Amino acid sequence: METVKLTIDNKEIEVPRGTTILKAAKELGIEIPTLCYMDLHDLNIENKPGGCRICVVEVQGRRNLAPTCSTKCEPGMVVKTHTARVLNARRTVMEFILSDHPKDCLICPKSGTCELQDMAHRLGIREIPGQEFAEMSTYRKDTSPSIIRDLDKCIMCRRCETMCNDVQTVGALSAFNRGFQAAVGPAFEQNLEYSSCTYCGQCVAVCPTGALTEVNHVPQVLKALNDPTKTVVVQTAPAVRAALGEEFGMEPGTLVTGKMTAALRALGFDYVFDTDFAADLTIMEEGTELLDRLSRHLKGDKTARIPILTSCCPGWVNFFEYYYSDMKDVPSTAKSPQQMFGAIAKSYFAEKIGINRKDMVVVSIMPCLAKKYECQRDEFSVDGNPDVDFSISTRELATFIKQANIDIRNLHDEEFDSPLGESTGAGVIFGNTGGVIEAACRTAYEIFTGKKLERLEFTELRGMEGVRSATLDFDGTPIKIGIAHGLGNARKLLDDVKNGKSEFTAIEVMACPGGCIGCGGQPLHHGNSDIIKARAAAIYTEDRKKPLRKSHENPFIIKLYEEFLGKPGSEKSHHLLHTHYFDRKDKILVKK
Amino acid sequence: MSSIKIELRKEDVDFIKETCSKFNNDPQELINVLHGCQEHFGYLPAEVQEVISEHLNVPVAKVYGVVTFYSFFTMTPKGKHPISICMGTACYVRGGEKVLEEFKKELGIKVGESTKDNKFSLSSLRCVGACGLAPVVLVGDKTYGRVAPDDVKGILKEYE
Amino acid sequence: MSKYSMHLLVCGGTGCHAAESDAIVCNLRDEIEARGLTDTVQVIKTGCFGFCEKGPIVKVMPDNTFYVQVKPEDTQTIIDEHVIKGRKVTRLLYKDPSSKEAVSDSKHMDFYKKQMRIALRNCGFINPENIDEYIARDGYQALGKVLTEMTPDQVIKEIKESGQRGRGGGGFPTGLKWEIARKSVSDEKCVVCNADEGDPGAFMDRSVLEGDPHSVLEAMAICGYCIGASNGLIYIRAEYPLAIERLKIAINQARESGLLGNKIFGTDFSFDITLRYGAGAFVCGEETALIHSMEGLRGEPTIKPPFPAESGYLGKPTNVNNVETFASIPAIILKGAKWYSSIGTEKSKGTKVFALAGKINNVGLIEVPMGTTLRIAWFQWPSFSLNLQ
Amino acid sequence: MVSMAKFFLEFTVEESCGKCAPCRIGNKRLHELLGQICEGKGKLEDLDRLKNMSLVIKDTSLCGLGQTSPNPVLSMMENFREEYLAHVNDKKCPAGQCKSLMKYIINAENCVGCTACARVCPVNAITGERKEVHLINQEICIKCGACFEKCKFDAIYIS
Repeated sequence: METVKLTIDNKEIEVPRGTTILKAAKELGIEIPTLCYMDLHDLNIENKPGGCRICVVEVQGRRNLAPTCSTKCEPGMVVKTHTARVLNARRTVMEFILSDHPKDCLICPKSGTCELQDMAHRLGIREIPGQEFAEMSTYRKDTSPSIIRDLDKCIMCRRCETMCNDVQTVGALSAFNRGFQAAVGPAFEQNLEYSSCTYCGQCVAVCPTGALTEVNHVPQVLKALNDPTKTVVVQTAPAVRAALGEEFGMEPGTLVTGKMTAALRALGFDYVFDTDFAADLTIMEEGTELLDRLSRHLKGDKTARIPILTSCCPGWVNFFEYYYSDMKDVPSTAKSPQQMFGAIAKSYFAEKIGINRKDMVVVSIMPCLAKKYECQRDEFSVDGNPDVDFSISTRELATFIKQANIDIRNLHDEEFDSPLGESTGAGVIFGNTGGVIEAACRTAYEIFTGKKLERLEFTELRGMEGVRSATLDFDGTPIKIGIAHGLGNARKLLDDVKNGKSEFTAIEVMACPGGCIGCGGQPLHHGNSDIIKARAAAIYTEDRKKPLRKSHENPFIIKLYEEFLGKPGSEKSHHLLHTHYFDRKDKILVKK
Repeated sequence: MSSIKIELRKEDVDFIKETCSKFNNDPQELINVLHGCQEHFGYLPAEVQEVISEHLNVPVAKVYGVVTFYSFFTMTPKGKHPISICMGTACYVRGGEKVLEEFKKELGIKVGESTKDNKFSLSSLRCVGACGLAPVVLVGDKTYGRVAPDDVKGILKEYE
Repeated sequence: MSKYSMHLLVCGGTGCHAAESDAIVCNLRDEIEARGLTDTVQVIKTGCFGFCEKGPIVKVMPDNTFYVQVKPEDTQTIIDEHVIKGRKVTRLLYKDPSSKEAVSDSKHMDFYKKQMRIALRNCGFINPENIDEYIARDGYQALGKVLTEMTPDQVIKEIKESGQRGRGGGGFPTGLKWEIARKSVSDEKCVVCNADEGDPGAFMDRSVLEGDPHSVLEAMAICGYCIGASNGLIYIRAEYPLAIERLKIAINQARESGLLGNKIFGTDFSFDITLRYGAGAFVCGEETALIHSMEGLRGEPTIKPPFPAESGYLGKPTNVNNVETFASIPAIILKGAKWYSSIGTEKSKGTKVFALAGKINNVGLIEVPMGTTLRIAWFQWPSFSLNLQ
Repeated sequence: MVSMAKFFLEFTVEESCGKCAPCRIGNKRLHELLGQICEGKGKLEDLDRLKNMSLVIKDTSLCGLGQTSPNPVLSMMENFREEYLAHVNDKKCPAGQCKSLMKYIINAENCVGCTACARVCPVNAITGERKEVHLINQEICIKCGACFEKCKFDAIYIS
């Protein structure tokens, strides 16, 4: 490889040609501050509009300061990263940025995790001269079911725009206006609700300031917990236990399942259940649907469309309802685990404990912001009473625990309640990309072939590649599996399906890079993909620790079918556990 | 946000479609398509941008981003005779506001709007540097000085 | 221009155009026809004369009579007195501001005397809507010479030796720019002419495009030959309808004459030009922003490097030059690098066109050698003395 | 010259694309600070700030627009520093361009009391009996200059 030699702060270094000064400096242990820059290495995405101008340094022989995020090393370059000129420029530019930023840090939802706040601290900003007559750019605040946009706090780093367009290809956000009034938002500065937004929350996950935050449902949950007439049931998604610990200073990848359960009980939830139970249920329904479609397809039934698409990710559902509404019959009709849980809790379980569904409040703890929107969909309620009342994110739960003075680090591990807290390893891996289809295959194999599955871990389905595929041998029948995480990758597979070029039997899609563990409601990873990998590893560890690892072996699932649902795909199952899809473009146009 | 809601007729949609296909539905020709549509409609309402977005396969947010970037493009329709009333200090104290009120009453529109037949649009502007003539009204390129509310009808009549 | 014994040149630049120069052209033609002079006298609508302050302007050739502030109703007098009787119409002549005397020959006007017109060499002398007139003044000869007698490297060497620097504001040496674009390896390259003139009060580019569009087309083709591009784009402001119109006419005429299109001059070189419109964003004068705008995006600049010469329009190597830069190229090729580099100063060779506007006596356009100070341009020329109100 | 610099910046502020912070916000702040100085609200230390802001905008902007936009401020501050000082120290505009800092005053020697100025004043700031010297009330005057243009006797001057 061709290399170049240069000097940074009097230290010599040799780096491959094409390396940026920022990365070369990092190798020397020189941490140059950045604000708009974002490196998502595993996604092959580098957001470097060169807009914030915080990372500038002095390069000998150049007239102007150079932004290190986008200036490549050249042979013989002499770089100085902290001269008076550089530090003054950084501070002055930071003062500019702050002069057009609200100073309500104390009450900002991003306070404490705000990169702008950190940078102001790091650069030692103590005053913002001229503020008394400085005009601020102001915009309308917009609250959607999942995301709040407060563009007064937008610093034009363009990270959200990159995520929404380049990674997710959702195209809901774009820079608009120019000059001082420029900001990033949906078309016509409309509400997000009336755009193609899928609420995947990736924009929120990368926003360095309080411009994009999630809708906070903790107050409503607190109110329900303090209402003696209500029985409050909580479910926790698999990805939460692999990330919650980070909010309390634990290493990424620390599993806190037991501590989380204990904390939820301490918060006052009447029943602490597990969404993993509903994940097992999803496998039963979705797996049955897959096998039914597959066998009909193999028999030559033209109405049986192959491939089948998973439908447990609400961001993904929103995406195909908007962009592929002509293919509404391709995805599985199975509801997501969150909604299956709600439907079962408010029917089967409510009956079991003898209360009316109206007196039960179901709360979900989710890594995901789209879940907030999903639980508010009209079709997931009975007479106006939603199956899931509130969905709060991993981050919100962490704040809630802190508010309640619960010292989660020193809690003793506790178990989930029964029966909706019992799950298999198949339910756990739902949190990772490839996990849903792996769980489905564990069950489908045994049902389809009638044989016992010897090797449980389909490692060929795992990994962080954006699009993956594998052919599984179902005792002579090849089953071709496609996996995509990140909506941009999903689009590639979907276009093939649309054009009749797809050869897959089943496709799993998760809207967020990495799957649920990388969702928009998780502790902020600030683009560090090692954190996502650590979470993924934790999930697989939890799977291995489980005594039962196939959904159809979950005794409580078996019991649920015996006592209540009949069999997978029964009429009652269909009524409670399956759904239908809409043309979201139409819906938005009508509402607008 | 788009303040106006319009309903596109079929021929309008067809026109946009044709314009897009004239440029091979190539997203790179977005600016040329926008030029063509603005020439035809006089402005670029949200609804037109939505149709363009669909045919060029560019997210509508991006279309809007481009429209708001270039000063040549506008989302508010201008009347055939745009009326601007100076609201600089001099004109204001000399009754500019009363003149503006009279125009609003006569035309039945607010500032920033156009009449239904698109003949007149109304806007207010900062000092035009003709304080000696205050209050000042501009209709197209023509300047009217020392306008009294009673003169409004007469001015409008000139453009009947 | 052989057939006619007399030519009436009427300025058709935007300034004079707005002041009824079209009506003057019509009237003149009517009068000439009525008097049966159509075979001997020709009326030509030209590009900007640069003397916008006193427009509309009618110039009578060959005797260089310069009539200013002509009104449509003056045409009869011009025909009857000047064309038929050979008597100059004194009241329409330009009057020297210091001596207050009428100047009958434009060569003696201070305004032109102190100029050196290279980029503007044809402006005001030819009908920009007629390719033959451009050809008659050595037009497309440079392209012919380049395609048949020179290698791309020789041309680039010539441009480099001329010392010409980009006239758009950056001042990057033109030859070097071409060389970088030539060295970039790609199956497709692109030549872009930056005609997004946006500085308030500047109208140099507009005048060239309106007065001599072919000079730009010819230079772009030469550039295409040098860097290995077959695709040319002119990014022009939508606010310049007249320049757009004339460019369209010029491109069509050049295509019809085989000077654009496939196998130009029977060589293997093919080159064509299309227009892209700006939409009112000053920043699009910056080349990376301009390229994004041509790609249908917001015209936001990106960091250089990579330079457009490495990765530009659609990621292909792209050479961007300004109108004025291109307009001088054919003259450099024909007259040679030595001639060009003898003009101007040590570091800045050649000439520069300036638009003069604001609180001065004469609004207009001048082309002077580099290094001519603004003070000279303003104060030493009586016609450009500052008029501090 | 201060108002000239402000005028140039107005153009940059309008034409900035908004991509990079120094050009998007810095030029706006520069423009605002010049506005303060034009209105006589500037302080001596503002000149240092003006210079620092200009230099940083030049030094850090992404493209040529921002890299050159503060040039008028810098060169005018260098060549016409006394004008800037006059603005912040004496609250005076030697060029008579800053409306807030200028005054229209009636020269009693030339005023014949024709009342033309009083009649043309849009805000009725001029008082005086016919054939007597008139007076401009500086509190009310909006500096529109109508009286100045109307007066046939050169009785109104700008200070």
